[in-house]
Amino acid sequence: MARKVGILGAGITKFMRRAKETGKELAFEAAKHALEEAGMDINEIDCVVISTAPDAFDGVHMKGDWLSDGAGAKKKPFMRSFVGGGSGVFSIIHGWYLVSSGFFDKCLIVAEEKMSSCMPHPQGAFNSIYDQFIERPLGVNLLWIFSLEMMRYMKVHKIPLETIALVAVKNKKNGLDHPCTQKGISGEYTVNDILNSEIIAYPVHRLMVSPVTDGAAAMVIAAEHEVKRRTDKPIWIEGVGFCLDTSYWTNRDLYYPKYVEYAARMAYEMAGIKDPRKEIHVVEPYDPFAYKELHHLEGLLLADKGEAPKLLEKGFWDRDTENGIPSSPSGGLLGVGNPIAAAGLMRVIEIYLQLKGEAGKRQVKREIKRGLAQAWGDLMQVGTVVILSK
Amino acid sequence: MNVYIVGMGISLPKKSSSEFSFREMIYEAAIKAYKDANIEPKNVDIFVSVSEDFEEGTSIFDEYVPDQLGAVLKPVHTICADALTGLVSIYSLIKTGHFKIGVLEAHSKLSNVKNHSHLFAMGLDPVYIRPLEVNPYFIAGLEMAMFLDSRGYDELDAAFVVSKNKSNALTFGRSPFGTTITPEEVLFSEPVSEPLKRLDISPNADGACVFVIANEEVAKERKKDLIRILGLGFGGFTPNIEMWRGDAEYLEVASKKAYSMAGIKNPIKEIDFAEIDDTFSYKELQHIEALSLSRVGESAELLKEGFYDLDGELPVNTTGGNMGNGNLSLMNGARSLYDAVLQLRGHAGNVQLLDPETALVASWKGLPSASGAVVILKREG
Amino acid sequence: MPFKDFLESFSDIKTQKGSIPVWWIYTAGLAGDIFYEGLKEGKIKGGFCEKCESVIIPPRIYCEDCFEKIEKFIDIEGPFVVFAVTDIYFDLDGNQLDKPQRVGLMVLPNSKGGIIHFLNPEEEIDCGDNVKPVFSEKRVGSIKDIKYFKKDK
Amino acid sequence: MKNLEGTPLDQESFEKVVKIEWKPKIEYEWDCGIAISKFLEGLKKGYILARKCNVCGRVLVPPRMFCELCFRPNDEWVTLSDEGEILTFSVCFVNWDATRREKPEIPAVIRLYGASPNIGILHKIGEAGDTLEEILKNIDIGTKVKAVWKKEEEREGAITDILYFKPIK
Repeated sequence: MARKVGILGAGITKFMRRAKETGKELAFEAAKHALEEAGMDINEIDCVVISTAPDAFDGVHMKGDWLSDGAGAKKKPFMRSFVGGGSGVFSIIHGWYLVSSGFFDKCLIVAEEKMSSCMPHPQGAFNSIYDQFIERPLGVNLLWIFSLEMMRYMKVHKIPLETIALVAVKNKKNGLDHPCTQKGISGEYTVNDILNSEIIAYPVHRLMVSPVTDGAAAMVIAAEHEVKRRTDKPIWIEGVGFCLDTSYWTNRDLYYPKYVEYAARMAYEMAGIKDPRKEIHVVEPYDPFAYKELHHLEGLLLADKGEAPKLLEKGFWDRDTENGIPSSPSGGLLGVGNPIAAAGLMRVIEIYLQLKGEAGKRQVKREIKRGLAQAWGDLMQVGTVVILSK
Repeated sequence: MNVYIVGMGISLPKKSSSEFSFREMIYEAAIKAYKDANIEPKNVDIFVSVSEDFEEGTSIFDEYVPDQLGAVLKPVHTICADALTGLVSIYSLIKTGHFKIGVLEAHSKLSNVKNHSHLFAMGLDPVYIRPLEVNPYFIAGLEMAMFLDSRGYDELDAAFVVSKNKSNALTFGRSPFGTTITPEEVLFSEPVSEPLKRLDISPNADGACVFVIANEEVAKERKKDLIRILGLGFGGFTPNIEMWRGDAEYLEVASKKAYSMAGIKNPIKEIDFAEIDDTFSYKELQHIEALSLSRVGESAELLKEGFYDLDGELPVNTTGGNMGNGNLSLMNGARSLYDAVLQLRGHAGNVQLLDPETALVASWKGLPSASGAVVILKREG
Repeated sequence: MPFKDFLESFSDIKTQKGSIPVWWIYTAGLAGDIFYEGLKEGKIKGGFCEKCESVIIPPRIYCEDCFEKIEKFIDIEGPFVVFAVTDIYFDLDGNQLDKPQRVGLMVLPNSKGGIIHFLNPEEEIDCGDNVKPVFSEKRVGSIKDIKYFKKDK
Repeated sequence: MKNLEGTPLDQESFEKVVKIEWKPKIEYEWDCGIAISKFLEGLKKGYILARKCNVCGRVLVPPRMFCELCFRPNDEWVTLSDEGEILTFSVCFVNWDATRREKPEIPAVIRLYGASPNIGILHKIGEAGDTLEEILKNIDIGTKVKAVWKKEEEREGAITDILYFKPIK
């Protein structure tokens, strides 16, 4: 029966527009870093979970297998789980069930993405996420789904563009303090700066979009007895949730991410949380596009439908809020970078560091006991949620 | 709390499945599985599908999983590995105690990929191996050479695998590639990558397979056909081909875990029959040895003595393996598992063994990987 | 057939053709860069793991057994030994070759890994033979800077 | 945390490092199956087909042979109007490879009359203007649109047999 699972260490590489390292090398650097933080040798690891988004980025078929030696998986059980953009946060859920079930005691989780290999532009890899029979022939591109969803969300709730721009302002500022932030993406921006950046797919402006990034992140998790033996400041995985909606995305009302709500409910139930607005103290929602953070905060039931933007205007989600819930204190994908799977795991690592009180300049002001990281993926379809606590 | 296979459905392997889309094919397998398990998908707590993007021609194939399984707005995820590795996920999820019923789906639409060499080439290391621009079947040829050489076997030894499995398939009747073929005929077939010949390669096929897995509480409501998952394991060696020396170490890793979970000390004695990956002829021998179902260097002799025949002491690939049923890619493990359950249930028709109780199923992810998984099943009730 | 209305569904439109319309430029990476810069100079580079004290070919920035960082890269002096050979009869597109290509795994005694490359088509080379690389005259930092391996007498 | 690893390359240093280029040649011919074959055949003949599930009553497009919610084989073919309303849209200024477009493109999710509420398909809007201002003046969520078809002899049984949808009064 369910065993308690805790975190022993985490590692990360710099986030870069283009890395010299191969994907395997990035995976190694992050994995080695996590093992060092956990004070462990690779021989102590029972299994390896690998997480990485479409093979079309790195340009390798069976990408999980290819990365495995760099992820420390030689002659070990390893598995790659895949839920598109939700993969990074899912990777810790994957590790959780392999350990919680009693199958293994200690698990190394490695998330990697090298998007820059993909030509003529990494965005091209997203063309093939659409239905091959009746969508791809239209000459689709990635921005379509996001801009269509953002438009629906804005129109239904009458949200001004300025408010959505505020997400980018907040996260890009928070990102300034993150040690692995990608060069040139974080900074002190104003709402006007965001809205004056070129429109790429109205209502999406360039500065509302997370960048193309290479990078990797890793984590070591273990069963309760191992965690208690190795650390006096344990951080536990309290709840996990994941949910996938229909692939017929044009058959859904895009204004609300029901899949995130279902995933969140599953995680809250597991963690015994009745009132998430009181019991979640810090949150890292997925923000590949600025509106997505608000959209997801509503799906996580941390704000009523259509209310997340209003709370944003009041500073409820700010890092130094005293009675709100700090959202994306790391800087998120907009402020740190978006190496898809690695970015998801970076968000989990941020909650881990915040709970340990080791987030440095990014440490939130209010007292925290519990935090949540969430990612999203596929065709506006997947929600993955993990709740960590002291 | 034990875990059981309580239902299964298959869209039968065939060379082409052009009348159905992948969704329709999977739907067929799914409704059969739900009927077999006597459940509705709304009662299922978790779903796992196995796929690889480049094989589907779709990035993030996970997107296209839920509908045909009845899994809309349910916890679903993809594992990029062979079906048996996906089974480990379901098993673990149920073992956490948070879920009661899980569904595993695997399928193959290999017929939709028009040039498999280029697909496999994409799996090669882009820095050191792929730029040689050699047809990727050379890896199977090279590995076969290493394996035969290290054991002192010859090509004819491997050809016996083809002969046995195609014959089993013919006896079984359902398998699309069953035929009578002598080991010598395999040897005289067209060379692909010496020592690998055309007939050493299992033919590509399409199909879909769905399993319903449940915890003890749910399973015990079934009076008959209780198939318990006794042990599982999965493992990898290294993707760097320069490091390979002809052993299937991934299955050594996987079986070590599975045997220890199942409490099996002497597999040759304790396993009644096995369904083992034979995507290439030599793979069956290589895998038998990695699984300790023979001593190293003795599998070929045992094979020729009939030890692994239908009427032998440890029948291997009773319904014809991949040689007889086709190479279904990530579904290979699922097809093997399906046939193993048929045997345990006593539903294997012409190839039915006498009252088998314990089965081993072992899969390999396929070219150019070095990873695989093992499952041990036991009939109860 | 699990569906209704199958019989009335006649259509000539059976398939949709397509591809994944991108290509890739891979960096050789930290270790790959050292290896390929070495090839340009007519040398084969390996890594050296201080922990297991092994030479690793081709070089990587980590030892996949010890999972330790490799910071020492060395020139490999032959001779290589052929560990395994295959003759491949088809090209990458699946077309039959006029003459099969001979590909081998070349290893260095007491080291980890090896090099996969072509063998000199003009020679009878087999497992256990000592071989050495023949470099192309014009070298650009590619695996094809080695033409093939030939017998080292 | 310790000093983070990683070697960022700018354009200049990227030029200098060793690189390997690979153009993939994997080609696919995906089986359309029953539902999509019939749908594409319909487009060739100038009509848009949906499937109806008689249990939940939903009329579904793109058509599938099963109802994913009731999880049963669904029941009948229904021909939809080629007019409908915009559920959501966007004005896109970049191509799939991130290059800039001269004239924007307008992707939209459109609910065709006859399909159930919120059951839309992805397509494009045309004849709605050339600039963002014009387009935002001409269309909105809820705007009524009509399919503009390719000439019959040019149709090939593809989603592109409809060129685009145009706003109508």
